[in-house]
Amino acid sequence: MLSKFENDVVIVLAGEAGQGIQSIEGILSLLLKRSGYNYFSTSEFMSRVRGGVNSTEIRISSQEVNGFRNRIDILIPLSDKSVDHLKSRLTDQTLVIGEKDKTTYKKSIEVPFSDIAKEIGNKIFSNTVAAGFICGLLNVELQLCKDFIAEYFASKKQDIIDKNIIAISKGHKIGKDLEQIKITIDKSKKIQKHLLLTGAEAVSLGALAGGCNFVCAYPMSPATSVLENMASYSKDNDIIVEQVEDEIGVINMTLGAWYAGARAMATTSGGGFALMSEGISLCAMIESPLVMHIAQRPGPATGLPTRTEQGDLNLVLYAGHGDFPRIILAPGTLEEAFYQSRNAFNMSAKYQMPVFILTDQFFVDSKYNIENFDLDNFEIEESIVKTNPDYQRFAFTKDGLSPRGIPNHGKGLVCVDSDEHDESGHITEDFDIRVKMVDKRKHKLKLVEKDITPPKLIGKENYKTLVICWGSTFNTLKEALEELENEDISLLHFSWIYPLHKDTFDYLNKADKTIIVENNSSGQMAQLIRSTTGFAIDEEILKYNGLPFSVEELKQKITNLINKEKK
Amino acid sequence: MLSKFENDVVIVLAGEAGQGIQSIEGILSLLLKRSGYNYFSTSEFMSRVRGGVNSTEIRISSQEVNGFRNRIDILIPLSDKSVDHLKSRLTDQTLVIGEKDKTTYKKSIEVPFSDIAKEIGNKIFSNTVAAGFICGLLNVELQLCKDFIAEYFASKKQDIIDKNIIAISKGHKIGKDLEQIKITIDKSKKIQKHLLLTGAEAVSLGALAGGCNFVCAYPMSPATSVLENMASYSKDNDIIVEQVEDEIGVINMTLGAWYAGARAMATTSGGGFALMSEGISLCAMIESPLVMHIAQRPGPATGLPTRTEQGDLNLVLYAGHGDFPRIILAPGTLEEAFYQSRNAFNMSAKYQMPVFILTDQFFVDSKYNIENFDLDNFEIEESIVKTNPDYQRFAFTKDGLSPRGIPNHGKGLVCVDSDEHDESGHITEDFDIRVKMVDKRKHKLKLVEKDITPPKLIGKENYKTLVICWGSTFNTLKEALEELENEDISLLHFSWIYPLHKDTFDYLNKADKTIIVENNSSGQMAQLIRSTTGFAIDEEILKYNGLPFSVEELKQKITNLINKEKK
Amino acid sequence: MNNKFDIKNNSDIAWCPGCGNFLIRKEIMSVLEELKLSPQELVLVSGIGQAAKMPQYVNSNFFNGLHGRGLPPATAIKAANPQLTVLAFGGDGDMYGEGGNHLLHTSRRNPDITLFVHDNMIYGLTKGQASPTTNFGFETPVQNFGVFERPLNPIALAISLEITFVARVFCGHPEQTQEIMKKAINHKGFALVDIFQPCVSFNKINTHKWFEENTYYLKEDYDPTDRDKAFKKAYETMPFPLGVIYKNDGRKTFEENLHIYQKNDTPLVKRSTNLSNIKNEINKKI
Amino acid sequence: MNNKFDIKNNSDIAWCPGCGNFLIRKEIMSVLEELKLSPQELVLVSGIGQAAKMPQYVNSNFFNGLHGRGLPPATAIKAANPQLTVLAFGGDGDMYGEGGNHLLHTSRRNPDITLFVHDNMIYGLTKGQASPTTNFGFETPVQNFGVFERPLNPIALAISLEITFVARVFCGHPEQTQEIMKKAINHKGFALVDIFQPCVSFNKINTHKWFEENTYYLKEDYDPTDRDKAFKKAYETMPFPLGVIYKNDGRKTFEENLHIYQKNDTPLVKRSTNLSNIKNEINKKI
Ligand SMILES: Cc1ncc(C[n+]2csc(CCOP(=O)(O)OP(=O)(O)O)c2C)c(N)n1
Ligand SMILES: Cc1ncc(C[n+]2csc(CCOP(=O)(O)OP(=O)(O)O)c2C)c(N)n1
Ligand code: SF4
Ligand code: SF4
Ligand SMILES: [Mg+2]
Ligand SMILES: [Mg+2]
Repeated sequence: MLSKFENDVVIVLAGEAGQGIQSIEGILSLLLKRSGYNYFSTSEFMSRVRGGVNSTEIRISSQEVNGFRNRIDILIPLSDKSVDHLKSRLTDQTLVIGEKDKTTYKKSIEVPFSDIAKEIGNKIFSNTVAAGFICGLLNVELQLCKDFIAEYFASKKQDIIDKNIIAISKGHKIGKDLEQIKITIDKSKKIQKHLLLTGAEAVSLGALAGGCNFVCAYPMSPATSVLENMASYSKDNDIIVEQVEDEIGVINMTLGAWYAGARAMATTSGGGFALMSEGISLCAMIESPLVMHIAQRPGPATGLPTRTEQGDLNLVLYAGHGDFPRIILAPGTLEEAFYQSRNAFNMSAKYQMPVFILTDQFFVDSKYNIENFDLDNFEIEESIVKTNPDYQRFAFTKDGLSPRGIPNHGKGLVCVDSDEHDESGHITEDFDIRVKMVDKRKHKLKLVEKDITPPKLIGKENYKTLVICWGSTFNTLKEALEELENEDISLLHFSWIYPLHKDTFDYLNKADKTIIVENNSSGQMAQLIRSTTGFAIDEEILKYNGLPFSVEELKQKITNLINKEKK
Repeated sequence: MLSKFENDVVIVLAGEAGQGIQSIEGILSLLLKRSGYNYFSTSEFMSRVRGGVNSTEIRISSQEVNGFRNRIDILIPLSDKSVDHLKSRLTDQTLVIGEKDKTTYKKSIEVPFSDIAKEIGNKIFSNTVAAGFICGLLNVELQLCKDFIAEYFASKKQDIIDKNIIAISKGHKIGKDLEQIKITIDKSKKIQKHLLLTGAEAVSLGALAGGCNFVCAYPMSPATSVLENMASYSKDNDIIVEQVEDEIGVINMTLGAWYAGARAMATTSGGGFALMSEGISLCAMIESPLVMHIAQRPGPATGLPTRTEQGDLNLVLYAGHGDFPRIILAPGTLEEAFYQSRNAFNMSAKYQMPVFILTDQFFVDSKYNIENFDLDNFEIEESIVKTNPDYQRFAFTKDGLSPRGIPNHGKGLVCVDSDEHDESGHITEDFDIRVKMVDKRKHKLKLVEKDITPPKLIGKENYKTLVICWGSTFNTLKEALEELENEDISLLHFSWIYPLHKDTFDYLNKADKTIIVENNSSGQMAQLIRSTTGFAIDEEILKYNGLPFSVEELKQKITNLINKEKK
Repeated sequence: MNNKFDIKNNSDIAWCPGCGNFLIRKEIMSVLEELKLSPQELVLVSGIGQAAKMPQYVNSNFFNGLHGRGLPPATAIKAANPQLTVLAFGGDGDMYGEGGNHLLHTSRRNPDITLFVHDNMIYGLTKGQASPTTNFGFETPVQNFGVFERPLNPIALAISLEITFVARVFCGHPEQTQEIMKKAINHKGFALVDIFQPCVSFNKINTHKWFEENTYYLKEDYDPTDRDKAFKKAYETMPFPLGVIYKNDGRKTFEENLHIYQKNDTPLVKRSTNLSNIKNEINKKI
Repeated sequence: MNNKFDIKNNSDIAWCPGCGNFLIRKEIMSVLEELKLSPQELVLVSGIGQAAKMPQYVNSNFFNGLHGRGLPPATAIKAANPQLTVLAFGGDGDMYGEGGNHLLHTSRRNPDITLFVHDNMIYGLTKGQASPTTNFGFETPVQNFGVFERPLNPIALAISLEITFVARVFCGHPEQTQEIMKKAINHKGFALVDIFQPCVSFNKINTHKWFEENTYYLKEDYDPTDRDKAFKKAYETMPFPLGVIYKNDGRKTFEENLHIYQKNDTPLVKRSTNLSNIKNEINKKI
């Protein structure tokens, strides 16, 4: 029987940690993108280094659709437990392809990856065989594959390179010759020039482009990849990257770096960020800039350390003692991640307040192709002033912002203090100055208002139902709504979370029905909207088992809610 | 000219840190209360050990009025800068009494405390002279004074005791003989049997009565006094009191103590609590009980470390990553502080979630007389079960609570884990168990609902204007409203902050106008009310200069708001 | 293995095949059995990391807390109930990095607990960043120019803090390791055992072979109570000395010092509150 | 005093009359003047406490951060701009208690900064609780049965960490103290000066007189580069040795080790971003 896949195919690789799913995906992603396919991948994995079952979804499609699909078209199981692990996602159409003992599913095709590899000389080539096989299925030019493999393994010995080329070729042939499968997906030359990025890379490159030159962090999944990316950029760029002893050291070092004149960023996850709460409060008091990337994972406590959730919004909104302003961004796309991270530095330097970039495991570990970035019309703003002898770091000014000096740049002195202070930065207990300083800090939030990115409306302006989401759920939800083809439903996505855009209430109030989609258990964004606007969103679609929403699931849940209404 | 004070007199002692204001107040408070006066005192001080200007207000009144008064009737300045420091509180009626060089205010009476002391033998007796003077003014029986001094200085040498007795007697005589002042205030025998407590003592005694037997803390103003009180109780009670290396150690030790079967409490202020955020999240995950006292002071960061504010509600509401339940209490009176702290232990043990007792500097450092506590009808609930061999710490049960065992009490094993876990407490990545565990934790908040103390309504049920407050502002606001004598205004005080009582919306919605009074700059309670009920409170009276509200100021501000409406 | 500390589903252990942690687990289970402890009276406490998963895989009570935060709960548990045997487990990142401050101050308290640090000179669970004990020059995706911070010397540190029992073992030597584990648990006071442990996935330098080749045992006549000599030993590297390097008996433990146990050794958790004492305390305020 | 580091309103200083901190302030100002530093190129960094108020009272740049958290910003400031002279000040609670972990790891980095710990063996600002260095038996309102935790020995700790310059002084001896402060600031690498400082308000045991009577100076011929001897000295008490106890020259500093300063010593904060490098980095993703 022939399995046909048109315009969109979902291939899932599954196997134990350490079996090489990541390397197959690494090869495939570049090969498929470079041959002109729209590529999307996302991974889910267990909190272990070896064993267990992990899986990576790869979507190749004619359109740029970057949502997470529950449906699996082709499953390539590398371990025994793979099929069982994914059974809820297998359909009657699903094809399981792989080694004999792993292909006991009803629709299976045996391809002896390991045996072929062993023939070439070593079992380890089986991953390259598998990659070749998928390339063959998708009709990727063989020469492209071979050239790529030579490049990919360039640092290895010639023998290894040669054998990998054989491996990819053998896999390719099997895939190409396989008659049971026919995949028809458009390619485009345009895509070949695209960037292929993960969420973590988009955040990191954005930071780089924003002038980030000092990175502090303590390793923590899923935020470590941003640390590692920044470290890799430090080879060719002037960046100090320091792994600190703990997260408290991280935040305090980051603030020291900004004080001296660097543009510093920290990256962490919820638990690490919780430890920084006191430091965030210091940031506010000394009116320091600060850019902080927080990749969420399911809590509380250690929770599910390698999985995804949007459960730390409240923490990021309110971390730190006392009242003070902050900015919270939550990109929905790679483009947003890049531009927001880039702009975060200017913005933080200008308003002298923390800017948080809130992502999650699903976002940082997802990868797809996008157009190259526009680097024109952007400048790293020189926000530092040369100081005069009478310089006062916390001067009261007309525009409400105190010009920021740094040590030894001018004739003045730069004094900052965690106690309440006077304009010069020295401790004060003067009640009137206290009030003026609180007001000054608070007022900056007003100044920010004009910079707020409005929420993005997808769909018609005169919607009946408005579905609301924030951060990483955007692509999946957008695709779900597109597939529902219901003209009455529009989507409102917030990539700028706090302070909330002034039009928020109007958007919500216009709808007959509002539904919020959040990857957490309490609807934290809905609470923020309510506490700010008073608007109570009608329905919540919440998910908190550690996995991202899928297109299918959202279609279903939204349909149910719409139908419920009709009854 | 004769100065008359009827039913209420406000005496303020002011001087440098270290000059002995506290010891004068210490003597006076007991003497006045024991002689049957209603006593209230509150202190404001600078963040320094010596020097500066601090002041203590002492109110003696016929009624139990425990609000902070701005007005000063009699000022006793111990240092040169005292009068200037308090000038905004001096009126035409104010009498300044003290040594020559300090009594240059228009209405002044010279009393040479130091000279008298020197005559007795040493300047240090001047504080006792001053105390005696005030007792004389108030007609406290001389013998009572003498006996008390003998008791108070009992641990000193006889010579010192004798000289202090001379000092109090001399001061007493001057006060008694002073013809320019006439104070008429009712005394009552009932008051003699009252307790005289500070807020910190009420919290501490409550904890003791609740069965607290393990206290961890790192010193931090204004929370240290609770630590010191608990340490003092440990002489005669079975309590382990440990000062820990940092606040992170504090929270983790506290959780360890509960795990082993102790009833543990920690005490801190906002900055220290911020450091505990990650630990709070652990508390939630392992479903540990936890009682935490947080005495607020103005932030952000070090802020004004010895002053008062209600600025940490948001932090306490949202500290910790991930979603989980908690209980937040904020006593308005000493009685509430005692009973809430006492009940916190049973409640926390029962629901296995953190209970926060939120006070502030004003509250913990204020002192007044109250009736003795009712210790009947209360039991320390034995919430610990003896375990069976198949015991599971996180068992799913009908009532939603997993019986809590402790190590080596029964045949079972008690396993707790900061990762998501199965019923037995072992790591799991099972998606369904994850969801059930989140739901189980969340559900406990529902169970709590029946225990919530409703907000307290003072005034008529059919109010037009409702003034809302929480925590420490109660007494002052109550007094202000009583003095306004406006039948249309009622007061609603929340001592149970979270979860909010279900009637909250109805209370608010009934009013034509709502006014919230908060000792912070952003109206954090108003935000909580809005995010929970959707109700937007009309007006906010906020104060954030580091000082508590005074009765006069609240009367004024509320009157302004009422009049504004009328226009 | 037929050991009462073994767990039912011991095939489900999340460590990598070949990981040194398996050896440590086997060793500790043998020792526990040998010491005739019961799972009920034993509490294993840990933070987060590969090492810190140990309690999950031993049949006993456990408190598997936060990264770096094993020692404070361990101290409290022992104080609240001194009848329990309390063992803490952690990684080099866990105990010497994130949790460094607790190590300093636990040493001052000297609770009668034993700390086992699985020192694999790497962050295992987070996939191979440098830890405080990672060797100079070691390259990782974060330390991409090689580690240049001086590695922490946990033995010297521990001696300087006068931790009352300081030992180092290599988990590849079960017999000697078990011997020292036993001594450590039997030691009255705070004991630190730094366990050289190969991480086969992320540490390709400090391998089983490397540890084998770069360690030796202290001689029988070595006197661990001599602090000066112990310091000298602490700085010996390549080969590193194994054995009990420092020992300081006779210091009172935290629990012994606590006021509540001065005259009465009933564990705190078995005492009940005395209402009349409470009333007295309240009535002092009249 | 006519010193350019003096502040205008130097009568407003919030320490208690007679506090040792006044001496330290005078001493450090003299040294700064003598070293011909300018206030502009100097950054004083501190945490919170009485000691940590020092920067407020010296005419210079300062970063007066959070309790216990002086060292991380100090390290970052020096790294971002090595042309600055960075001095950190803190109390015994601040640096050895709350901030203990940063001390451990700053020592591993060895930044070219100097840390002055005002060791008054008490929590001054919070009114007299025990600090990590409070003597055994000392009673306070919290330690009401007397301190029973072993006091931290900061000198032994520092040597064990191989902090490259470890000294102890008594602020009551201005001449010697200034001499050592100067050496510490001039030392390339991380330097710790533990300053015995009387707290006249809360420490009635370790008074000026007590320090006077219980200290002595290391002899001229004492060799601070000998670690073994230094350890011995570190454990001497009653009298405590004063002077440079341990010294370890020649180790590279944190800044020197940073990749960005390998070929170019322009401070990071004076460099501008290279757009074409950034583009290259982005285009690697095509
Ligand atoms: C507060 C916090 N920060 C970071 C992490 C992430 N994390 C988990 S384990 C670990 C380090 C593991 O290294 P180690 O302690 O040496 O243990 P190993 O896995 O090597 O046994 C880190 C950084 C965390 N769980 N919590
Ligand atoms: C996170 C935090 N915890 C506690 C405090 C309260 N606090 C301020 S200073 C201090 C200790 C002071 O002792 P030390 O560091 O020895 O300095 P000293 O005042 O003795 O010079 C403490 C505990 C704080 N400011 N921040
Ligand atoms: S990563 Fe290393 S330490 Fe962790 S289980 Fe694998 S081999 Fe062991
Ligand atoms: S409390 Fe002690 S350390 Fe603080 S200023 Fe006073 S004397 Fe100095
Ligand atoms: Mg490790
Ligand atoms: Mg001190």
